[in-house]
Amino acid sequence: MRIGSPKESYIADEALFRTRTQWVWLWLLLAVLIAYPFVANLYWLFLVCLISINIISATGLNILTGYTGQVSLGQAAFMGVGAYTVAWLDNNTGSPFFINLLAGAGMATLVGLIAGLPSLRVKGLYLAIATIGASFILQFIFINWESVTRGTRGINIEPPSVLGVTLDNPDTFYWLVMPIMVVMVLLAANLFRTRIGRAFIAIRDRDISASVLGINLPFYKLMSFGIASFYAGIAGGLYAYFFGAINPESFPLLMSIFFLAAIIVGGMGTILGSILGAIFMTLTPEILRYGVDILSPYIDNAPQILSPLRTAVFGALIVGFLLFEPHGLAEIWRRVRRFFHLWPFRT
Amino acid sequence: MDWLFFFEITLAGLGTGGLYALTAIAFVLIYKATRVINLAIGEMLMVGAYLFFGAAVGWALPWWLAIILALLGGGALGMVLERGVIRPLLGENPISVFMVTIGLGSILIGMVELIWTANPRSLPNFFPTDPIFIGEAFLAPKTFWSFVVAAVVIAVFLLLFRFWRGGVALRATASDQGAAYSMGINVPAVYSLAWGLAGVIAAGAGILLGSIGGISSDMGLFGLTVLVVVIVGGLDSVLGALLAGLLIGWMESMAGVYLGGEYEHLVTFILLMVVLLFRPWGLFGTREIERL
Amino acid sequence: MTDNVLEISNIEVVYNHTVQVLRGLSLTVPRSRIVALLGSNGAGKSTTLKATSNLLSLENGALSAGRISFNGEDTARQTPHGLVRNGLCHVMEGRRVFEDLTVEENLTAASYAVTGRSDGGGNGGYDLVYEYFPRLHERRRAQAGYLSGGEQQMLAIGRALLGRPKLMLLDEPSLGLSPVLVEDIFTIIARINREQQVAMLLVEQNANVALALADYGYIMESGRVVIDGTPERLMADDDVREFYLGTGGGGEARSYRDVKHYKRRKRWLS
Amino acid sequence: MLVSKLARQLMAPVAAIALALGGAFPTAWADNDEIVLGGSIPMTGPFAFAGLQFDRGLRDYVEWINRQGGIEGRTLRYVGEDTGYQQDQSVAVFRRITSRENVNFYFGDSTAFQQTINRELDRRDILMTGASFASELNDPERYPLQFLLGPDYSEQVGILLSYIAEESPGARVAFIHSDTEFGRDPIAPGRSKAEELGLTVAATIVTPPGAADISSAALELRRARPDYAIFHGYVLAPIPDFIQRARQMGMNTRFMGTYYTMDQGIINEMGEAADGFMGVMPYRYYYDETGPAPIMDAIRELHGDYQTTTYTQGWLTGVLITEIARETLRAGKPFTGSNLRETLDSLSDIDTGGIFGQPVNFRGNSIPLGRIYRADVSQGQMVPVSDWIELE
Amino acid sequence: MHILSVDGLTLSFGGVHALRGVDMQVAKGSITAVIGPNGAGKTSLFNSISGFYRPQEGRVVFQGEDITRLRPPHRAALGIGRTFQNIALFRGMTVLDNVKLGAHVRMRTGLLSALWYLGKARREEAEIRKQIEREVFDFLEIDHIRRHPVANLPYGLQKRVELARALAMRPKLLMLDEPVAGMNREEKEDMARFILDVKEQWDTTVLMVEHDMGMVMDISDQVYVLNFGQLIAAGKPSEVQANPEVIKAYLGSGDIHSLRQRLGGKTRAA
Repeated sequence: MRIGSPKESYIADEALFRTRTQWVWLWLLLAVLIAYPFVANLYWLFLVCLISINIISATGLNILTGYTGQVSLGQAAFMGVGAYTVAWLDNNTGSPFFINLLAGAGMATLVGLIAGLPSLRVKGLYLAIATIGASFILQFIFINWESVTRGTRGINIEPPSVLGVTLDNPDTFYWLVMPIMVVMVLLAANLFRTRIGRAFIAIRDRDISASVLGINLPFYKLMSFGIASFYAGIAGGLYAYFFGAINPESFPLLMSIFFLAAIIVGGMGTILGSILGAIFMTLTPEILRYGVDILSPYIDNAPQILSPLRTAVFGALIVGFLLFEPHGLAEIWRRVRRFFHLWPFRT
Repeated sequence: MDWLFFFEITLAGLGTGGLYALTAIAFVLIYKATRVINLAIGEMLMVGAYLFFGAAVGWALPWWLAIILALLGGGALGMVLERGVIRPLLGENPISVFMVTIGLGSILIGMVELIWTANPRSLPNFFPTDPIFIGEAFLAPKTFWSFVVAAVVIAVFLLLFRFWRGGVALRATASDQGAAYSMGINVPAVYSLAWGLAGVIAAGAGILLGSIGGISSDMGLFGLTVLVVVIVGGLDSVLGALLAGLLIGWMESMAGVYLGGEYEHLVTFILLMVVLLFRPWGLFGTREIERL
Repeated sequence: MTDNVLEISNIEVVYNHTVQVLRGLSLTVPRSRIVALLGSNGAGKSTTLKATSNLLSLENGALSAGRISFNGEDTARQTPHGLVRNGLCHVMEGRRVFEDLTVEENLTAASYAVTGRSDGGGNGGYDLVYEYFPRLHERRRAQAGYLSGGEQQMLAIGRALLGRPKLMLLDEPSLGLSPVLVEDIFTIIARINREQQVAMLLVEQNANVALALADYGYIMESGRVVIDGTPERLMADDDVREFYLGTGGGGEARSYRDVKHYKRRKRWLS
Repeated sequence: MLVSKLARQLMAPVAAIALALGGAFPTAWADNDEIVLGGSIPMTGPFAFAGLQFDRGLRDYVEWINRQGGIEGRTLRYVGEDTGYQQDQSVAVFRRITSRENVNFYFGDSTAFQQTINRELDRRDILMTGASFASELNDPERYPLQFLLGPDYSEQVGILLSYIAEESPGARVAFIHSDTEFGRDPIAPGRSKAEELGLTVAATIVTPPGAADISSAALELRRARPDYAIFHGYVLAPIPDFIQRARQMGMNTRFMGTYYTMDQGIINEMGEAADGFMGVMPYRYYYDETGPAPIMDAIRELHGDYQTTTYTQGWLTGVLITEIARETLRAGKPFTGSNLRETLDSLSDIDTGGIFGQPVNFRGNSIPLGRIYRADVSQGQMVPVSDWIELE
Repeated sequence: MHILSVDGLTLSFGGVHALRGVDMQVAKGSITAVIGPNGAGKTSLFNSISGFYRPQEGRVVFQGEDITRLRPPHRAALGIGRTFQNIALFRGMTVLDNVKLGAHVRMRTGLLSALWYLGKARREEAEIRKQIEREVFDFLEIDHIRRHPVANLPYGLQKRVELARALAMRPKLLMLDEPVAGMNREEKEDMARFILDVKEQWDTTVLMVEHDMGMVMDISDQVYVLNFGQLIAAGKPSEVQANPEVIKAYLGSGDIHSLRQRLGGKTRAA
């Protein structure tokens, strides 16, 4: 706890950022985000755009899994729903991209609510398994509803354009995806300052006592599913625009596991965790690539071990964090911050 | 309707169902003893198949010796996973343990690809190749023999559970951990035993499966269907695992032939959703009464 | 005879790192004797037994201070199943039979208690159990889940007996049983004690029947022993009634109604 | 006091950001005298068996051509990285290589990636080819900057069907394919082509991806009793299993495959069962020494042992790139994507140094040329059973 | 006047009767206690009132309205608040958020306004915060820990936070399940004081289950005694204490000497 920052009102005390240091940091971060496209090359812009999309989806999943305690392995499939809706609208109606994006998110929400129906009957692990089932069924639809999805051939999507500027490259797309990401994250952070967010956490911590305290479990569980799939839909729509083409293999079950891993590694039930987790998990393959490059003089066929290594490291991160740091990177971040705050005095 | 054809399809489906049932038993064993939903069961099966491949092809050992080594290796893997990863987490949130098993699956795939690469391989054939006819109906020898082996192994395990003292200890621990302790049963050893046995069964199922259709690092996907099998049968029911295994094997065959191959998994997962909505504890599972 | 099979000295137990249930409890059980541990609900009786048989960890509890020695050896260094194999059998509250197993399989499971012991157990143990509980013999093929409450209690005690224990911890054997059955069960318990020389630590709510059986009794409240003595002395003591029924007989305790708002006043002044 | 405290709070994250940006600055720009071939190569993952060979083939070719003096005096450079056969990784590799190098040609590893990246090619003026033979890509309108290294899958099936129609008119044909993008590709066109050629489609059998047990599919095949069965969408499994079961059931169906199943591996892995297995192959096998083939000779000189057809495919990539680059340079045109494409369209009767048995022409984005081979287990080789067949 | 009445409540789990035809009336503005030995059905009764269990027979009437078929959240919305036997705080939240959650049913913020956190949502949060600070934190003296995560608080404080959360509902009926279990004398005195103050200052009716007889007898206006799921006595504390049925339930019946002979216990000197 920081000392010496008296609050004038309860509103001030309930604010997201309460100290001046926090605000200084916020402005600094904003400045970096604005400056970034001017200094980074396209590859790094590409990565940042991808990270932003992943942050949106991970934030959604964290609301459902991290905050509400409903494990879902369907996040990628819901992204697929958003992406396909966007692609279909883009190819058939020519409606503006932000309408498509919202429609995609809306469709994903709808599908998410339906897929969340088992949460009214089952919970915990059974629910996680139900979402695997839902993923498979959606996958089947992506492949076989050819008139809409073009089946396994996939759909191409024209890049969005804003005020005559075509956002067809990471350096321009950045200006679309970054603000959306920031807004989505802020919305999520707001949610947990209100009764709805508290109800979610209560359901996660002790669902039965939550219901006895007046929380309508089915209603809030479904709402959480809906919000998570809304986020997935936005992320999926952006994904479709960003990559310009989607097919059923764009949203495999493994991608859902990726998002689950991201929030485990980042920290379940914290907004910061979704951000850190998405960044970390997106960059891990890149870091491994550099690692393998460094090792290549010493190992035969070094490039060949990269992909298996990636798979193994991916699993090891999930296992390692759950075993040794269940609160994820967010907790490590807090410890580091505390250390620097008190440095050179050790706690 | 071509009844002979229908009968042949049924036999073929039951053949696959035997493998589902066998793997499902490994799954149920782990669940009953440690209450862990082990999503890595498919990958344990894959590792077993690759161990067999490594011994039989890599080291060129006779197939029977390779099988023994692979089974032992599978058992050791189960025990190592239990001791190293699962036991520290027992008593934690079951969802964490569930997610850990997802991670374990990924690690196992990575390790197998590091050692054997991701290329699909075929296993040496050790089954008799004479065609089998039941009446007029044809049954592929591989399917037939793997079904026979699966059935024998299942029978042996059922007898062990029933009459072997260690089997009783296993069931006792599954039924009430605390009481098992107070009987002088070494409960942690029972956990190891359960995971070890499950590893052996999974490795055996992997060898059978691999000898039918070849092996690859993604054959762990088989585990997802097995997951559906145990949910439908009831997570803690051996009988349920057997019947649901056969049922789903049969259903997939039927769907594959009469609807098309793309429907095979669809029917499985639709069945899963229906069971979860209407009878989440499965056909033969125990319905748990929730208490405050 | 100063030979004690169990000595508990000054133990403290904490659950979930926060809830302290035992606060410096001490008691002893002499060899071959029956000791009753009485007290109201939530006083910490079951916790005492679990601490003794090393089962606290199952419920996220831990012994934070004190020492328990069974047969002269510190229990903290032994595993729960090791303790059982050394002759300490715990019959848990609510009987806890293995419901999916038959009666005989329940006994088979219990035979692990004699694993690695030189005097062995073998099938002779089963006969001994059936001798005390002929009813179990009649139903030995039945699934334990379908036994009546009394039969389940017999099975629970029978399982413990199979381990040829030196000390039996009995947690509320009368729970949920009709008075007639309670007397039956306690008669057998008395016989086992007499014939097998098994020491017993008996936790009971039913004070009368427990004290009728016991050689010595302890009464605990809020995690510590408040009175102990022979059954005759305890039955005569008014305090026993107070602890059970809250009949405000004692002089020193003031009524909860009369507690002052002193804390709040202090706060307003500051 | 306050300042120092603030400085302390700022320190760590600033360092972190600096570190992150450090890698962000462009590091190298390509020499103008170089022609750069980038590649997203599946060196690991399920397609690694082919990806590793592409990689070797490309490397060997680049070394070889540069020893010959390069292309019109310019050196060809190849930069390839592993993708693990994952679409997002393929895109990431593309982004990384193109942000570092001035890439002129690119090699892609999958249909999905080649579709996704199509838009980028346009902007970056890059001409692309790759491992995919998807019919989808054989559309110059949609994919103006891509070309295929042979007949697309529909054309491969078309070549097989033409052969069947020739050999046994009116025969019954079955399609067996995996339920994947790869597997589904030529089925619908194949069915209509079969009808066009007067063949009967006896069955179309789908196997789910990763299905190990094909018992019921095999029974379905037996019921259909086809004269020919064409597999598509598999590398190896479950083809041997199908063939074995068919033999056990006493069927005399002849089994056929497409490009990726037609490598030597099928003989090595299947053994006896492979005997008589037929399929379409656009490239010359390593051991096929009939007729003049200078490029194949170069390969044989470099490697004394058998080289896979996917290795040859790497060389073919190089040969075609060389051809296109050379003509573009000779015309004095800058290396823009559209110029390269123009050159490609203008080329005719391209000499591939014997990789194809005859000079080749592009129709749309593909080269619809191939030959039917049959596995001869006693020789341990694929032997030609037809002449080169070119589709119109 | 009765704020709550329970008529003929019967509840069973798979053949085991937890409650058999229990009748109870809670007078408005009273402190009513439910006591009974272990397994008597007290918590089952509580759970039936708050709606978690659905009884097979009988009715629950709250403020004249039959709520037997209402689901738990609706009962909470009507003004039934409660605490739990083994503290059911939300461990992932701070004290403040836990208490705010208690006010959930009194708040109206919808999803959209929550996401944007402008206007309505912000005002409502501030308003609730003000109420909680003034009414609850101050009253229970927990303002200094408002930003602490509940998981790390000592047991006594956790109990108090749980009470705070229930109070934030502004309940008309406050149900306390073992409010002082596991506490020492001082903590119990504090809690007793709070309970009495809640009744007096908040005009709230209190219904509690408690094992500490001293406290029950001191502060209750009315006591109900359950045994084997049945009501065996009801009345003022002094009446209940003297009731022979109650004494039998707690102490067991019969003369200890004849009991001892029937059990066949050893004859020995006291």
